[in-house]
Parts: sequence; C-alpha cells; structure tokens
Amino acid sequence: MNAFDTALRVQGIVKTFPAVRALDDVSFDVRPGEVHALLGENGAGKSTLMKVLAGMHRPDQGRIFISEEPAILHSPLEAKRLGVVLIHQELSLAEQMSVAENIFLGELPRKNFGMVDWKKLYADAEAILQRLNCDFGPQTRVEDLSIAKKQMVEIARALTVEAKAVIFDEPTASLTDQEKEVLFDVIRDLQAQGVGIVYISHRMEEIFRISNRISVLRDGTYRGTLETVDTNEDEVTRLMIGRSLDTSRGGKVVSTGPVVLKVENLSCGDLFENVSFSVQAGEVLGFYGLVGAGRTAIAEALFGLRRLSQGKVVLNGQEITITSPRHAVEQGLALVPESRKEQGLVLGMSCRDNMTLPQIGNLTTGPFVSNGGEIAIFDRYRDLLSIKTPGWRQLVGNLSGGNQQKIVIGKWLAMRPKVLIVDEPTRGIDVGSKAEIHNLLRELAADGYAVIVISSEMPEILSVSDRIIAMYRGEITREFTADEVTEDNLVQAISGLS
Amino acid sequence: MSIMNKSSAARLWRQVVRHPIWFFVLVIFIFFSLATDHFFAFHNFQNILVQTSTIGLIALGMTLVMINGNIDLSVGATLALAASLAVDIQGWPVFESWGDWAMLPAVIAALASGIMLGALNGIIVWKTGVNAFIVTLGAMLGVRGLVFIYTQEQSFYAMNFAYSDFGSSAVGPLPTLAVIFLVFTVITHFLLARTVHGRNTYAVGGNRDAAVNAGIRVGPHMVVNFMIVGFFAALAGVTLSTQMGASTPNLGRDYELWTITAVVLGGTKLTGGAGNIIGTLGGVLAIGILRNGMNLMQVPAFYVLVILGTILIAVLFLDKQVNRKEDGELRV
Amino acid sequence: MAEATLTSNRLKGLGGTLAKQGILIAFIVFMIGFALFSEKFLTSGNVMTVIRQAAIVGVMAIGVTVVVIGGNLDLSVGSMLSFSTVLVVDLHDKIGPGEAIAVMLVATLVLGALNGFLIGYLRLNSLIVTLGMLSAIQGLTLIYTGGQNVDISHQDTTWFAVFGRGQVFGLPVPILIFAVVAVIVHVVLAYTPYGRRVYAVGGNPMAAVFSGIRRNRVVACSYLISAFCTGIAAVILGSRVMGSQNNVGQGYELLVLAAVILGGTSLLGGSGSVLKTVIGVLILGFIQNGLLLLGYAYYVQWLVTWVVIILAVWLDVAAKRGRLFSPIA
Amino acid sequence: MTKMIQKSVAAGVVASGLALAGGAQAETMTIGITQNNVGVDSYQTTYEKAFIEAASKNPDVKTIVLDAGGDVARQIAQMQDLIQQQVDAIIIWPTNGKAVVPAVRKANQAHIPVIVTNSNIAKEGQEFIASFSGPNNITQGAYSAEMMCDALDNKGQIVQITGQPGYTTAIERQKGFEDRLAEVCPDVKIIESQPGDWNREKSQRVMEAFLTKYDDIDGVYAGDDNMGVGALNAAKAAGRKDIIFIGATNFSVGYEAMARGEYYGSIYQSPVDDAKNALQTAIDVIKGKDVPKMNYFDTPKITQKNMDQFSKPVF
Repeated sequence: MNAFDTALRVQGIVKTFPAVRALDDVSFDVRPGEVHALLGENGAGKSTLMKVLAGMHRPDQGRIFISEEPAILHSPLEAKRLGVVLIHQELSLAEQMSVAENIFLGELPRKNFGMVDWKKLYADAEAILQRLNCDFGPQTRVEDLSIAKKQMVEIARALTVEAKAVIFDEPTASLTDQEKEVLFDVIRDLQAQGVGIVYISHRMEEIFRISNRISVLRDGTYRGTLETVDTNEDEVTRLMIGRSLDTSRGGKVVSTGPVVLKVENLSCGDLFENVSFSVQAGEVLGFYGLVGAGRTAIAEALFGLRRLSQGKVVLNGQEITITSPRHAVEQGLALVPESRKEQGLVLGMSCRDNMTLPQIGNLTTGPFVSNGGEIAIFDRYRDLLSIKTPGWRQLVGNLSGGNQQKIVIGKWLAMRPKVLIVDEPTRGIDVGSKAEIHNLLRELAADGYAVIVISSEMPEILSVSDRIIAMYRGEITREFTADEVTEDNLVQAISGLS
Repeated sequence: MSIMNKSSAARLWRQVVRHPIWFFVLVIFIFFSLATDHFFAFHNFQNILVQTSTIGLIALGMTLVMINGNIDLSVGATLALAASLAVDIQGWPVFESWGDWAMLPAVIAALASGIMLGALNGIIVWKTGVNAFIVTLGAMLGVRGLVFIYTQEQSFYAMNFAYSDFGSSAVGPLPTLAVIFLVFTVITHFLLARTVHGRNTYAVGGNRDAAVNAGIRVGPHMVVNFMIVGFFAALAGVTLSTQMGASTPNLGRDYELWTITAVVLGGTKLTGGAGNIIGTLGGVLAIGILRNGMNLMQVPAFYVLVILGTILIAVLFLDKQVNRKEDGELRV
Repeated sequence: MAEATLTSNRLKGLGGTLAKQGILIAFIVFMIGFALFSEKFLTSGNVMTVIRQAAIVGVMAIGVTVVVIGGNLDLSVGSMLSFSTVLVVDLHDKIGPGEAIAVMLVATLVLGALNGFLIGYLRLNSLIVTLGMLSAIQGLTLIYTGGQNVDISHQDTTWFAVFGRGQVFGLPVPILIFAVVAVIVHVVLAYTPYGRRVYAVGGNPMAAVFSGIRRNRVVACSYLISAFCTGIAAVILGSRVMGSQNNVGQGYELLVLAAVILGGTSLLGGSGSVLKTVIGVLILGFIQNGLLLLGYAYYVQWLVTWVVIILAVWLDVAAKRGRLFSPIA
Repeated sequence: MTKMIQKSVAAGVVASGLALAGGAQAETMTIGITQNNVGVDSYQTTYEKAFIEAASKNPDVKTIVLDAGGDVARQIAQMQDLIQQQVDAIIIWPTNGKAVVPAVRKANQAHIPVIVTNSNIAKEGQEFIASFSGPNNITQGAYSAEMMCDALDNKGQIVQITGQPGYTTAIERQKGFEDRLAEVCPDVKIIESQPGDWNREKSQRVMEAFLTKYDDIDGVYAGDDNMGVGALNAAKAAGRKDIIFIGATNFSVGYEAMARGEYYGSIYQSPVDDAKNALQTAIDVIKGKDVPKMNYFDTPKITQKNMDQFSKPVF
C-alpha cells in the first residue's frame, strides 16, 4: 500500500461562522484500514470538521479528496454515496419506525409508484445486521430497543454503502464495556476491509487501544498528528489543552464521618431489588455497573422520581419517605442528573436563574425575588467552582459542557445538601474539564459532604471513589473499598461473574 | 385458503387492538343500537358515512401533516374557498355551453385552490421556520378573508341540479360521497404505510435531524404534505357543496378543531412521528356516530356540547392510561 | 448548542435590531400609515376607544400569556368568557352586583381549576383538553340560561356600570383595569418565584421537576390565572354591554391567541412577556379600527392580520436564529 | 324496538278505526324540526320553548327537536337523520337559504312534506316545500325604512348594522330596508354598513368606530334590537344624544329603551307566534288541509307612540 494513498483527505480547510473562525487551515487525512483518532477539547472545532467531512457544512476554503479524487459535498447523502459516513453521537433514529427503515432512511428501495420494496429492504437490512452480529431483526421497532442496540442500528447505517471512510463521533458514550467490545470488533472488521476510520472520543484509554494515529485540534487550528505507538496520554493532553494535567489525587482516606444516608432493602419494580447501602459524610461512594443495571434508577428513586415497592430510607438517623423531588430537596438530597441538557438545565434561562432555581421560593424579599440575594449566590458558586461565563445574564445554553455541568453542581451545592448524588458527572465533557470536576467532587467530600457518584467509566469511578458498589441487573453484587478494587474484579462484579 | 383468511383476520384483530379508539367506536355503536330504534339501520349507516366524509377527508390529510409534526388550522377556510369556487365557477357564462361539463373546470379550480393554499402554508413553514400552528392560524383568518372578498359575503347556488344530484347519488348500495371517502381512505393508508413518501413522513416527524442527515429533503417533503391536506380540504369542500348544491362563506367554521380532535382521538401524536390512517378513521367515525346517535336520541343541543367535550377529554385520559408503560416511567 | 452560540450573533447591526424589535416597528408603521390616511385615527378619542375595546381581549391575553409561557395552550377562554359574562349579568339583578362578581369569579376559577387539574395533574394534552372544555363550557352556559339572553334591568343606576363605562381621572375604567392587570401579571412573571417557575416549567419541564419544582402546581396555577383574567374580562364586558348573549365570547380564544403570538411569546413555552402581549393586543386593535376607519370591509382585517402575524413571528424567529430563512433543506 | 311495535299496533288500530268510524283523528303525527342556532339569541330559544310547549299540548303530535348550531352541514345531516326516521313532516329553520335546498329536495323526494320556518329558502327550492311559515323579512326591512323616513323627516345620513353575513334573514332585511329607503326618502343616505353578527357587543364596537369616523350620524338601522341596543350603548357612552335608533325583532331590552325614549322603533315579532304558526302549518299539511304557500304571520311596526298596545317581549 502506498503511504500517500488516503481514504479521505482534507487540505487547508477554513470554515468561518460570522463571529467565529471555527476551522482555520486544517489539514487531515485517514488512510484505508487505519483508525485515526481526532482529539480536542469541546469547542476546538472537532464537530465542525466532522460536519465538513460528512457534507453537512461546506467549507469556505480548502479541498476534500475521497480516495484522492477531489469532491465537493453538498449534503450528507451525497457524502454517503461517495463513501463517507458519519455515525452520530446523539442518536438520530426515528423511534416509531422499523430497524430496517432506519438503516435505509432516505434511500428506501423503491418499486413502482413510489412504493417501498419491503422484501429487498428487509433482506438487505438483515444482511447488515448479521454482519454486526445483532440479535434483533430488521422489522423490530426502534423504540423497543435498548440504547446500545440503537447505537448498533446507527452503525448499521454506515454499512449500507461501500464505505471508504467512517467517522465515529463519541460512539461509546452510552455503551457498556461489553457493548464496547462488540463495537471495537466492528471497527476492526471495517479496518480489515480497508475502510478508513475517523474516531472521535474523549476517552484516552480507548484511543490508545484502537487508534493508529492521533490528530489534535485546538481553537480551530491543527496542532499535529502523532503515531499512537510513539506517544502517551501526557503528550496528547498537552497538545490538546496546552498544559499538562494533574490527574493524581490525594491519598484515599477511609472516611470516619457519621453515616448520613442509609438505605435498606430498597426495591422498585423490576428496576432494582433489595438494595442496601450507606454513605458517610466526607466520602465519595461510587456506583458502577452496566447501563440499565439499576444505578440511575436508585438515584431517581431516592430523589422521589420513582415509586418504591419496598424498603427503608434513613437520613441522619431518621426514617423518611420521599414522595416527590420537591420533598427530596426539602430533606436535603440533591441529584445532578445523568442528562444535563434534558434534566439538569433550562437552556433558555440565564446562568444565575438556573443556579437559584431550586431555592427560588426562599430567595425573596417580601413577595419578590431578591435580585441581590440571587447574584450573591451566583457569584459565590461561580468563584467556588471556577465557572467561566461572561456574566450571570449569559444563557446557560451558550456555555461549554463542562461549565454547564458546574452550574448544575453549583445549583445543588447552593442548597447545602446532606447528600449529593452525581449521575455521570463528566459525560460529554472534555478531558481538561473532566479532571477539574473530579477534583471538585473530591474536595466536596473533603468538605464533609456525603457524595454518591454514578458512572459508566471505569477510570472515573476508580479515581474518584472511596468505596465502590458494583451492580448487576438491579442487584448489588459486591462492595469494594478503594484498596480492594482492581479493574479485573470490578469488571467481574458488574458482569455477574463474581 | 381458509388459513389465509384466518391469518388476515388475526392481523385485522391486531390492528384493532393497536387502536383503542375502535373499542370506543364499538361501545358507542352497541350503545346507540340498543338505545334508539333508528340507529341500527343500513340507511342510517349510509348517512353516518356521508356525514363523516367531510371531516373524514380532511382528517386523512391532517394525519399526514400531524405525523410530520405540523398542524393545519386553515382547513376550514380552505374548504369554504373551494366550495365557493366550485359552485360559482360552474355558473360562469363562459361555461354556459358546456352543460354538465361546466362542473369539471369548477371542481378542478376548487381542488387547485386547495393545493395552492397548502403549498403556500408549506412553503412559509419551510422557508421561515415559523411554527406551523402559527402559520396556519394566520392562514385560517386570512383565507377566510379571501373567501369573503371573493364571495362578497354571498352564498352561491348551483343552478344545475346535476351537481347536487351527484352529492346524493349512490354507487350500488353506497352513497357516492361515502365511496369517495372510503377510496381515499384506502389510498391514503397505502400512501402512508407502503410508499417511500409515507415512510419518510414518519421519519421527518419522528426525528427531523435524522431525516435531514439521511438526505430527505425535509422542506419540500413537508410542502407536499401541506398540499395533500389542502387538496383534501378542497375535496371536502367540493363534496360538501354537492350535498348542498350551494356554498356559503361561513362554511367549515370550527372544522379544523373537530378534524384535529378526530385525528388525535385516532392516536396520532401532536408531537409527530406516530399515528396512522386506521386510527384516524376510528376517530372520525367516533365523532360521527356520537353526533348521529345523539341526534336520533334527541339529546338537546346544549347537552350535546357538554357530552362531546367531556367524551373528548375522557378518551384522551383513557388513552393515556392504556398506553402508559407499567414501570420505567419517571414521576415527572 | 455550539451552533446556536455561533449563530446568535449573526444578524447584528441594523438588521438585527430591526428584526428584534420587529413587532414594535410594525406597530409604529401601522400607526403612521393609518394616521396618514385617516385624520380621525390618532385623535385621543379614537385611541381611547380602541384601547377600551381592546381591554377585554387584552386582559384575557395576559392570562393566556402565563399559560403559554408555561408551555401550554388555552383555547377554552372564549367560551369561558361567555360563561362568566352570562353568569355575572344574570346574577346582578338576582343577588346584587358585588355578590354577582364574587360568585362569578369563584365559578370561573372552578373551571380554571378543572383545566389545571386535567392538564397540570393528569398531564393531558392542553390543546385537546381546552378544546373539549371549549365545547363543554359553551354547553354549560346554554344549559344555565336555557338559551335566553340575560340583561341588567337598571343600567343607569347600578355601580356595576363603572367597570365598562366609567371614567377615572379622565381615563376609561376598562383601560385602567387592563393596565393594572398587565402590571400585576408582569410583576408576577418577572419578579416573583412563581414567575421564575413558570418560565422554568415552560422552558424545560423535566429540568424543572429535577430542580424540585412542583410542575403540576405551577401549570395548574397558570390556568387559574388565565381563568381569573377571563373573569375580569367578563366583568368589563358585562358592564359595557349590560347584557349578554350565550355565545358572546365565541372566537375570542383565537383572537387572544393571535395577540399572544403576535407579541412574540413562543408557543413552545419558556419565553415571552406580558408587555409583548400588550403590544400584540394593541396592534390587533388598531389594525381593526384603522381599516374600519379607512372604510374597508371588516373581513379585510383578517387578511391583514394573516400577513402581520406571519411577518412579525418570522422576524422574531429570524432574529433568534440569526438568519432570515430557515436552514432546513 | 318496543316503540316500533307500539307504532305498528297504533297503526293497526287506526286502520281498523278508519274502517269503522271512517276518519277518526287518532293517529300520532311525528314532526321533526331542525333549527338554525338555538341559544345564539333569545328569539330562537323562546321559539324553541314555545314550539315544544305548543306541541306538548297536542296529544296527537310527537316532535323531534334538533338544532344545527348554525352549521349548514350539520343541518343537512339532521335533515338526513329526520328522513331516515320517516317523520311525517319536517320543519326547517334554514341556516342558509340556498344551501339547504338539495336536502329539502331529498325530503320532498322521500315524500315528506317540508315546512320552512322563520326565514325562507331560495326560490330554486320553493317547488319542494309545502309551505313557508314566518315573518316577511323583506317587509320588515321596508317597515323599518318607513319608520326611519318618518323619524328623520326624509333627510339625513344614517349607518346600518346588519346581521351575520350570509344569513338569509340578515340579507332580506338589509335588502328590504335599502330598497324601500331609496323609494320613500332618497335623501336619507346610508353612509356605511357593517355587520354586527347579531351580537350586541360586536355591534357596540362597530358603532364606536362609526361615531369616531362620522361626526354627523342622524340614524342607525340595526338588523335586530339586540344590535340596536348595542349601538345605543355606544352612542350614550359617547354622549351623542340626537341619534335615531331603529331595529327589528323587538327584544325586551329594545322595548325598555323605547319606554325610556332612547329608542325610536322596531318591528314587533313574536317567536311564540312564529313557533305556533309553524307547528300549525305542519299539522295542517299532514292532515292534508289546504295551506297557503306563503304563510306569513303579522309583524307590525312598534314605536314609542304605539308601544302600549304591545306587551313587553319575554326575551
């Protein structure tokens, strides 16, 4: 193979939005059969580049070559027909339609009179699903599938054409470790067929596992390409954020604080059963398990969002029954939910208004909201959490993911909760901010908060927790202290093997 | 052969189960059959079909638009405009020598007006990105204004009785208007369930971004559906005017509300992405049977309003209870 | 989201300002246009008349604005207006004006509470529920009166006349009521915890609940506010006409909604304001009046309203989007 | 089902009765009525009450009372339903004079006599009806015009507030008024007409605009008293006292305003007479009596001068 032979190559790409130069003279290529990881903090221009590659944006300057043939891409469909396929991070499926229809969306096979050729559709879809080792049929309705399986449908879309290059945008964000393996198998399979893979992820360990080369973007500019075997996380991180990152954490102390929350024999439908645990002031308790293992459901139940079928919740020695989120808040519980944009924030409201939302009823002088009181709270937690925002009036939707997450955390800290539950603290957040949030969680525990962290990322749960509870299919399989836990026994525990 | 029948019967049953509104139709059907003498009669069923055909035709198009995640509030006014055109144009002196054929250009003009208004709504929704509810709310007022300007507040009368004879004619045992309605119901069902355009309708309503990324031209697609609902509103205007042999500028007021009601009763989601013609047919029949049955039972008009309103809310409530997933639902 | 950040700055400069203030500019253009062609138009008498007439729609639209910001619709206000007006007028002679107003307001609030229960607590779709209520309340009104008109017999002696016909400091009372309601609801929305919660629930209901806001109650209250405003509108209407037909409020729901939309309150919820709605109400009122003064048939105003609604909302959307045309292919 | 049996038994009895007595009047008549829009104003409501009351006094009459709610299509559906029930006669209060003609023709073809009440249908449908029973709205308009001429001494400028556009009564009264006015006093000019939709508040708003627009208004003709009183309200509020108000269909509010001297005159039209007239016409038609095709009942002028000859309307 000729080293200059590329599956997809862009040269000198410039893309300007009126206020921002999103991409400035970026060149990038992927060879047939390689995995080329694309890295950069949020806002570095990754998604713009990706959209340029997939025909969703037209660059102001620069050229695109597919298999060294110059190409002008007007639409995603055109890109796809030429062999460049983007697999979206956020699922873009029509839930009410069948798997087969989703795979061939936009190009359903036709018979006469615009009728769909169902026979061909199902046969073709079946063939693709088999290639991906999927255990569901083409006629299944997408709404009946789990998130991971939906992701597979998304991937299946890429295989409807003779792809030359496939772009994966954070494909593992909502996958469990097992499902991740299936995905990596698929990627290897594609590699073997000579397809070039562009792989975008924040997860270093994945990148170092599967990629051949790593390219880094910062502030819309190209910062260089490294051969994966020749580099390490530090070097990549430095390129990305322009400094090195302190990911080490202080020694794990076994907390001796009082038990704040104690939960006994909690059950909720078939979501989880007989769950018992306790969390002390000054510690971080980690919940680890596959998606759907019941971790989030426990958090939601504690927060009054689910009806418990049995069990006892004891807070500071007093048994309580939580009937609504409102009630949970009054009791001193706080939940930073897993989906920031859907559950955590009102994107159309200002930073300040979001932060004071849970306590707005108390922030009053007379019947009116006290403007000064609100701003005082906002300033305090902005400084405490180093939230970067031009001012309190800024709409929260305009902040970066990391700063948004800090607003959500700040919103609950301002309530001075007894227990802070954080579900997926760093989902979709870039590496720099990730470490910051991890440190923040540690500091909160050090300040005496009882913190519960739920995560699907093993490095995260390992680095942040004092104790770890492993869950499998709605039950607690094992509880680890920081000293006991290893990657191996944790994986076993959440796979039902221990 | 019998096996075939069995499986198709089973399929039919599955369809019925998937559309709770049909249970409701069944219940009120039995109720009125027992409660009033005149309900259970073939001739009455013919009446119900003709009476529901107006709302029914519009509802067919509305289903497409609503699955798309849009809505069309201007259908009542469009219906009035089409009816006025159909009745007025056939009386134009130009067509005097055409005899019964004068109806042809009139009907074509009427249908074309509906399609064009639909296209206008669609293009505005597409190009401006303004919510379809707002666009068509404006059109609902504006098109009604056009009707009044065109008619100068007058009713039109079809001098040729052949026009209204068509409205009361029959094909075999079924009234022609009912046949038109049923034929279009079948066609629209196939359009939605079997054709590429129909499937794309779900895609656009279910996940617009996905549809865009998949290369479906969402804008023109929506315009086509607005044209379809415009066509059906105009067709309903024509069929309604054949029943009257006349048109009035006030025709079709509130029809948009009843049409939307029927479509929603039929299980189409206001948020788009879900719904189908079988459900819509059930929704239309439910309202038609209720009105007809209450007429026959002589329920006073004041109470009919209360009963219809209450039933609408009750059905919505029951539908929500039936379709609620057992667990897994957050209490938000 | 990043996309929105980038594009929100796009229509800067004159175009952006124009687009953002589109509704205000449309308002001014209309006023100037009408004033040029009709010398009567800008006389204080006429302006007062228009605002006085608009007060009824206006007070209702202010209530509906709260509902719409909360992410819902209220189509039942039209028949609720009929109900409330009929009730207050009918009871006026029977139990006295003060008592009649009190009883009517309670009854109207009960209807609002029913809306609120069905939509807030049972989570039924507001469009369909209020459509059903539209029909049911009209029926209730007719059953109550048996279809008869109701009248107040001693029109010239009752103090009830003050609401629709009176003047204070040279200003017609309906205008004062309109202003007071606007100010109060504006203050509630902009400066109280409840107002903040309405915006939160409309902007993202899920996040509001996750923040411990009782969404059910917030939504239900918005319908109480809407009903209360309708009750006040009914007092003005009843006092102005000194009688009522059973269908007096028919079609008001759409006028009200048109005014709210024209003001720029988004039907998706989470944004909008009372002041915008007031401008929307005034525009509708002045268009109607101006065209009438120019001698156009009443139905021409519908055509004009069509164009104005679409242009106004389009500009508003374009300003937020940063581009004139939607990017959809 | 049981009702059907009763009916056939009754029919059998009647048949044998006929054979024996040769013409006893024991048969029950079923009369269906579809009204325009009950509840929209008191006239229609009082009409309905009077109709039901009159019918209940007659043991031989069974009625089916329906209301179209102002919707033409629904009225046609109700006609179909009545034909379906094979009633002996149908009374229709047309929502629209033209649009109901085919439905009337259908009833005619089903050999069910149709009596049109209150507001006539278009001339194309005349051959299909047994009779029209109601007021002569053209004449009413003409009467109002004559009163206007008297009141203004044949000179002045007036405005007109008409009923709901597209409705026959509104159109006929307007036509009767305008035609007669031009004949009797051509110097009285109608400077503008706007619809008040039979709605007092709407009429009040229209009048307010007129008052702004025209400094000089001598008279107002309103399509009914409800709207007339709305216009009067507006004039009083604006302090314009010298305007002549003339309406039609005298309502109690109009009657009272007349008593106070604020309202000049109207047309006295009793819904009770209207209803009774229609019912009697229907009964006569069923019995095969000869009824005039145009069965008008009397609707005299009522003014401040002669109002003591009339009792106050109940609506």
